[in-house]
Amino acid sequence: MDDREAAPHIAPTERLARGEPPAVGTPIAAGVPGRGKGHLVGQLLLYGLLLAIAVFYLWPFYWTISTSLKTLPDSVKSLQLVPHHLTLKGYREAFTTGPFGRYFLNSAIFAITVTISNLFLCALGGYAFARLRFPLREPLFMLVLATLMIPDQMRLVPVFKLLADFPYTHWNMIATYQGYILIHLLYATNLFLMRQYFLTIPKDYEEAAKLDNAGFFKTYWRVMLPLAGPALAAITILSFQGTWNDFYWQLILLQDNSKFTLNIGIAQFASGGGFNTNWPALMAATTIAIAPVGLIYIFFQRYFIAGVTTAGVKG
Amino acid sequence: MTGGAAHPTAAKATTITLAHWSSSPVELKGIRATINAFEKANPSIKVNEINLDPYPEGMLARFAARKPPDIFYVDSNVFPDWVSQGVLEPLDARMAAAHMSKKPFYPRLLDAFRYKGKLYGLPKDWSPLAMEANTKALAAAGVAAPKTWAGLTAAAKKLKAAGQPPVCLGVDLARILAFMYQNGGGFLNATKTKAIVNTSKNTAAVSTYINWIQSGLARTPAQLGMGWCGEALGKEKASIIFEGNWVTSYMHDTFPGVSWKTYPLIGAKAGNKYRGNLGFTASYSIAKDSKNKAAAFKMLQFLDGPVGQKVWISNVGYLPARSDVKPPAGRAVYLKEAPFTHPWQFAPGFSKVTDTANNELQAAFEGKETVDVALRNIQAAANAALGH
Amino acid sequence: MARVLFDHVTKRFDGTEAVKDFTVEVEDGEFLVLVGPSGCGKSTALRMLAGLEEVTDGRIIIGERVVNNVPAGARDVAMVFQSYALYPHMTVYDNLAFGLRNQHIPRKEVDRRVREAGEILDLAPLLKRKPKQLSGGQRQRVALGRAIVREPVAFLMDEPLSNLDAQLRVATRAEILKLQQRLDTTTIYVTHDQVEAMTMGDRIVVMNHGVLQQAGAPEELYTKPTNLFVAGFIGSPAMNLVPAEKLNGAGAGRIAGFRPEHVELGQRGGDAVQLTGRVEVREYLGDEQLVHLNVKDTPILAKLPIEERVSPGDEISLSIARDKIHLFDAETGERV
Amino acid sequence: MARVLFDHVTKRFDGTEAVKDFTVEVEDGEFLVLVGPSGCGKSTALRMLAGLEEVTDGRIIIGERVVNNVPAGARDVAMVFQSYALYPHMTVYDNLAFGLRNQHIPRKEVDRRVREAGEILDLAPLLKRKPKQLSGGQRQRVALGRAIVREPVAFLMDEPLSNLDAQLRVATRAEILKLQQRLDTTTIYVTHDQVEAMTMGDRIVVMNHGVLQQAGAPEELYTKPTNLFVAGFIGSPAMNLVPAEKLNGAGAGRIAGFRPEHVELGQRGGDAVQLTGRVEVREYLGDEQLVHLNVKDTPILAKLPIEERVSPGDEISLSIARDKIHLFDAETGERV
Amino acid sequence: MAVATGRRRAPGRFQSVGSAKLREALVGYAFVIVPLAFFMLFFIFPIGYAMYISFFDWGILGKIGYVGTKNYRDLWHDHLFWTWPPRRGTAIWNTFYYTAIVVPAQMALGLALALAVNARIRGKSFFRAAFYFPSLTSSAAVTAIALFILNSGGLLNALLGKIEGHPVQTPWFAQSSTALESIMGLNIWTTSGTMMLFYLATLQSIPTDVYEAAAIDGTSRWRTFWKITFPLLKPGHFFVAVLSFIGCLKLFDQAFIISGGKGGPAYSTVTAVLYLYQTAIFDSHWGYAAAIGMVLFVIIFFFTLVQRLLFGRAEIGY
Ligand SMILES: Nc1ncnc2c1ncn2[C@@H]1O[C@H](COP(=O)(O)OP(=O)(O)OP(=O)(O)O)[C@@H](O)[C@H]1O
Ligand SMILES: Nc1ncnc2c1ncn2[C@@H]1O[C@H](COP(=O)(O)OP(=O)(O)OP(=O)(O)O)[C@@H](O)[C@H]1O
Ligand SMILES: [Mg+2]
Ligand SMILES: [Mg+2]
Repeated sequence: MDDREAAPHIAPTERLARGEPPAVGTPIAAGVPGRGKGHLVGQLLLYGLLLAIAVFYLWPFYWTISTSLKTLPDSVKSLQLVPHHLTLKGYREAFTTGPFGRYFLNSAIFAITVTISNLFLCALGGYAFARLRFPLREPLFMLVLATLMIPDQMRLVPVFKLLADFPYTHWNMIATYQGYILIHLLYATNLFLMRQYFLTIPKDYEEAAKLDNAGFFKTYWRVMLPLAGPALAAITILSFQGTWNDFYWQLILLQDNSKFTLNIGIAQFASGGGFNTNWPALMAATTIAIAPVGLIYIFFQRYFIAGVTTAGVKG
Repeated sequence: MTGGAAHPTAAKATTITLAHWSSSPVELKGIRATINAFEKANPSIKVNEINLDPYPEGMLARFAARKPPDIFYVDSNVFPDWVSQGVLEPLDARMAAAHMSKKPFYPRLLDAFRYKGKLYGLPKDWSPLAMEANTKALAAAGVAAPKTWAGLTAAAKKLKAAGQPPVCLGVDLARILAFMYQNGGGFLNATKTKAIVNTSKNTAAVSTYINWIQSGLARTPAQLGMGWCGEALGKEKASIIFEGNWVTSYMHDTFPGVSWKTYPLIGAKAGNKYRGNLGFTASYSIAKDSKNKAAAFKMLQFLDGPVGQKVWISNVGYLPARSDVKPPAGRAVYLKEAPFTHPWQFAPGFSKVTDTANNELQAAFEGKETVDVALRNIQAAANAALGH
Repeated sequence: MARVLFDHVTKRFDGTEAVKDFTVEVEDGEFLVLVGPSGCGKSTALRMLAGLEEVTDGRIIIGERVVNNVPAGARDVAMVFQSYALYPHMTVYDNLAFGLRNQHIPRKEVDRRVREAGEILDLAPLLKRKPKQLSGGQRQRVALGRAIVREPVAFLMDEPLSNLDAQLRVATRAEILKLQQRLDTTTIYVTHDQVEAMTMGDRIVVMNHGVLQQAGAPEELYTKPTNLFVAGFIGSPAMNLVPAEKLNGAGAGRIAGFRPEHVELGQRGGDAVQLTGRVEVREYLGDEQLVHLNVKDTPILAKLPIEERVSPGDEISLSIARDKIHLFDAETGERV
Repeated sequence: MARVLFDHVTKRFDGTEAVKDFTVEVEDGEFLVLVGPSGCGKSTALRMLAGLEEVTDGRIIIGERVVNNVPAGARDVAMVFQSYALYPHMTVYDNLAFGLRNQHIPRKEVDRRVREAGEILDLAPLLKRKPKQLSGGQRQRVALGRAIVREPVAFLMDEPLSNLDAQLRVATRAEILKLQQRLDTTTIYVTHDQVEAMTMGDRIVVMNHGVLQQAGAPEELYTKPTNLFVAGFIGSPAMNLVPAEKLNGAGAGRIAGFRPEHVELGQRGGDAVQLTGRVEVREYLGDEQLVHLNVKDTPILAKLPIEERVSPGDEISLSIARDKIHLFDAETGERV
Repeated sequence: MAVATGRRRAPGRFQSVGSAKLREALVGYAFVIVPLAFFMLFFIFPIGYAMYISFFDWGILGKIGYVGTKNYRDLWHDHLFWTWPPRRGTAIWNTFYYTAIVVPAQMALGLALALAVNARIRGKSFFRAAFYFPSLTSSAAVTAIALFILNSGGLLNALLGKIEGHPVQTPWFAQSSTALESIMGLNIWTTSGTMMLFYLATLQSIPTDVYEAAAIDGTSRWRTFWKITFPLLKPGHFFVAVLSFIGCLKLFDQAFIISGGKGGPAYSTVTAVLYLYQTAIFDSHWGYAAAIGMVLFVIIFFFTLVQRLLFGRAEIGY
């Protein structure tokens, strides 16, 4: 993807991230003369439809939580909406039979480390690519952008081999924390996002800092980084969510139970690895897997949507 | 980790790594107890135990990194792949040097770990299939445990008539192949150079098997909403299943309230000629890239010696690989299957062939193609993997 | 405080020459306005002086020092940006103090200077606020404050009023003038608005396409534009520029210029050019009116006293005093 | 072509009353300008007329029809938006034709009308282009074209010139006036720029905070503002408004207003008020000068002929003809 | 006036502009060196490395032998990978079948949701949040939920049973006629929220006054949608199509989880990527897997380009 293509999506991000109301662009429907009659009926119909869809979208999650609090026999009585015998047994079992406590910890370790490294490296790199002048800056940045065109699927074999048994390095990093973290030190989309954001910050600030006798580091640290707050928030969320929800690389690289994450644990459990269809326990594990990102979403929706929209490339 | 007794002589101790899987907490306890016993007997060797899951993938990564564990489990099914890639150490010379006899081992189990005339692993335990049935359900339907295919059909009909749970059958080569053997069929020829899947005997076996499900006399675990047939037996959703010895401890631990019993696996017809079974086994093997082969072999010797086997078996209740070690009580039915048992094993590069086979069998079961076509496709895939 | 000299300064960006051979001397304490249409190189000239752009050719001197190679922070000039460029995450106080702290000025001295600037600009009650809690005019004052606390040798201002609404702009204009009179610091002020330039500058430098067109006091530019460009650019509404022969039938190759306010209705004594034209549109300005005329198919604008009653369609006669008519060479555009 | 009537129209948005009890009649063929500061409700009034907002209270009549409940498309009015609101994905031709096609007008007739409008507005060579291939001025003409092809009973224009640069704005102003004179269609024109209002309108309606302040011809507003708001809003530079007692020592509770252009230097015969003040800042305007004075600590602005030489610091005496002084009640703001 | 020397000078941070420039360049390189090394090592280099591996028979312990283009030739004849004429059950055609259904469905649903949520109604931010919620959950988690709801004794069958009046026990994920289709449903449900967001972003970039102009031009709602909204959404269409398309071609997680990595039942969920995974991780046929990876790379690249051409330049200036 080149600059031009992703550019239109930067605007909403900024708007949203800065807490301004989104641009209008709403086809006029209500409050307009001549649309009065039948307009109430239409409105009600629309509401009904939207509510039905919302139920359809949210019901499975309610069902998950509700099942996680049921007893095993109740869980297979399909139409029991509210748990008749409220129990935390599902959670207990998730933490004992499947070591989901360990998995949770691993998920958190990966997500947090990757987030921190992304914040650090993408902010630095994004700033340099946006603002510092050095020879070959543009070609080097195009190179970074070009990596977005390289599908992870193609990289499976070479990256696995690189981490496992490349001739000179002998990293032996399959099934280690380092291996997974190493290949997620940065997401190109985050770097791109940071650069775009720094580009939108008027040059005036830096120039004012320059006239105020501030050096590069001071300008970066005291002036530019604070200005990039919304973008930092967006990549925090994106990196955390991306890593927390990753399945593909976790499956490939974490070939060891002690490094499993929630996702791999759930997949194993779900596809019969648990040798048992213990639904309450599985739904408990699932609830645990959804909860952190769900909570972040509920509390930081603005940044969340802004980040996702901007970095859409990652999908 | 589980070093157990700490010896003051640890200073000159060699540390070796043992990799294993454990499909249940019981198994994990068993392997740790066995390791403890070994360390007590050999104070100069310390064992670092790693529990790998997923097992084959985890091992492959370690082989690839050239830092494999010194000693580890090898499933009979992946053995051909591994040995053909040269990651396993041959054992014959060391066994000869240590005067370790192969005699006590069941020959069919040993064969499973031989490649080009050399032995690359010693079996640690094994299990054939058997028939497990809910005794109450049988009694309620007034049937005795069936011994033949026809018997099964009749029993299933009576179960159905009596409103009892059905038979549970998985559409899985690891079950159906046993029925193919019962009918005189098979998968590969004796030298493992050619596929013999596409035969009328196999067609008949598969058709019968699938027909049990299609006619509604049997159900698949998926249809029952179960993870596997053992679960169906435990939750009393199935009256008859065909599983291995692992059911015993599972039922004992998870569903102690269910009354059930193990019976010999049925045959195509009456008579030993019509019996056939699949044996699931795994070996202890040593890595070609191991730096501590001597110590690792010492451990292997212990694990597959009478003492090690006894500790292991007494802990997990599996069938010993040595005929000179007494199996746990109540496992006689399984032991008696030994003469009819073929190892669950093919040739190098066959993991995709087993996937193919399962997919083809499923297609035949769903009626998307005939059994003939399915078997022909499996035959082709197998021959392709064999390099034809 | 110091004099500033642009000595044959040229700035080339990749393809374009933004500033060409630009020479201007700014006296110590002078208020100089740089004016010209958008893209003419005003900002570039100012930014070279600030040290934000490199000089391609020529020298820039501040005081006695050639500053071509002196980094921005060490030139001891302060700049007020069009966008103000206040640090949005810092309080007003910190905005003012940031530059001083970077120079490792003692804390007490910083505090004194910030409070003093706050006093001068009426910012005292706002010191704890963040920029987004301020109105446009207040932000503008903070930007000025950030410049004055530095006690620089020169103020550089790049269209500092263009983000204010019309009313506030007029008020702030006067305030900046008063401030500069009080501090007596050399000031270079960039604008593209000729009215602003005319009302503010001690001296005005008109630029076009990177080239200095004319430098002088406002009156000089108004009464004696040296070329067509300055003639058309200075004054509002703009000077009428017509081929000279339309006026007196002679003077081919000349352009005659006269300001709308110098067109009079009716015949006139003295040395004057007489014209007749048809009224096309009349715009009412309160005390005056702007009349769009068609004279021999040439549009001419006249600013007439409100008392003269004219309406669209009227044929009227006009006169222009000859000494109010400027003549320019049609080719070179130079005054003749 | 039709007359338009706002009959006690009120518009409430959630909390605010954007337009309050607004009554205005627009004659058939009249060019009415709605003017007022930002946020005063001009656009809202216009949009109610267009059918883009519902009327909260009162009636709007176009021709003989109460249109409160008539949808926008059926009111037969055309609107020119500030942003032009051209359909970006359609060619100029399709932009013009779109509204006609919606009315199922025969293809030939559509073509004829589009070409005619293209002719009038000089758009003929641009018909195949898309909006983004046009300059600002051309887009503006397309927006006008889209209005005139519809042959509506009224044109509604909401700050149609504010996206053009200063020069183009003046030119287009005249063009719109000519077009309206030619088509003679009732036009309601919204602007916040009082100069634009004064120069264009047959009649001007001044609004503030949603309330009509004064409606009348430009001269009327200039010479007889009915209240303080209109007095301060109309005219540039704005009228001096000072407590009356500062002028003659009497008249408490009154505000006196006089325009800068009516302040004269020196003593003056006739009925006049005499003042003295100190010159603070002098702004040069070419043919005139704006002098900021301090009279008894009250800032006063005077527009003086350029010939009078004054400089900051001078104490000068001034006079204002009494008949140029407007008096307003300090409480109500009404003219007295 | 000897100002320059007379005044106290704050020590200049740099001696001259020249050294400041050099310093800026050095700082710049310092800031980007780690990211660049990272991208070189884990993105650019792997292309060449994968290509190299694909020309070898490559096993657990590394190179076994150079085989030239054999891996590619084998792939051409691999009936599990693809067949001609197209047949369900092969990795490629499963993937394309999935794509052909899911892309249009996601686009249509995403657009419909965006339009609904963009209407002037109260509580639209709640609806937006609700519709997006499934998109932010991990694929493993939603697949687990789907396995639960769609298992033969699950909620869906129970509801269907209520409707049809007799017990329904369809094993949705365990029969080849519905397994992939169930994944389609699952993913249309999960990702439509994302598509909605992108459509919404584009919708909101259409200025309101264009709609107002259309209203004054007397345009019906239907015509407004087809003549104004739909064409003006072009950048959104393009973006969503590419996103959805590439996402579909990469289908893996759900197929892996419901089939335990086997691609069953009856090949119905063998996707291109799953096949690649099996070949590499299960079979240790790294050379062959690398060849599959290269082919996928080319396919994904090719379709991205085609789409770019098909949709033309996706810009609309306002
Ligand atoms: N960084 C740059 N790279 C290339 N060209 C530039 C750069 N900065 C300015 N220019 C060009 O130099 C010329 C002068 O620009 P400058 O910003 O000085 O104009 P200006 O007079 O300040 O105009 P305005 O009134 O619009 O601010 C313009 O043609 C501009 O395009
Ligand atoms: N849709 C709306 N919802 C709520 N308040 C509104 C809405 N539209 C306008 N207003 C309010 O109504 C008042 C009048 O707005 P309007 O747009 O008519 O002002 P205006 O005179 O056109 O100003 P401007 O010159 O800035 O365009 C303002 O206070 C504005 O905030
Ligand atoms: Mg500029
Ligand atoms: Mg408005």
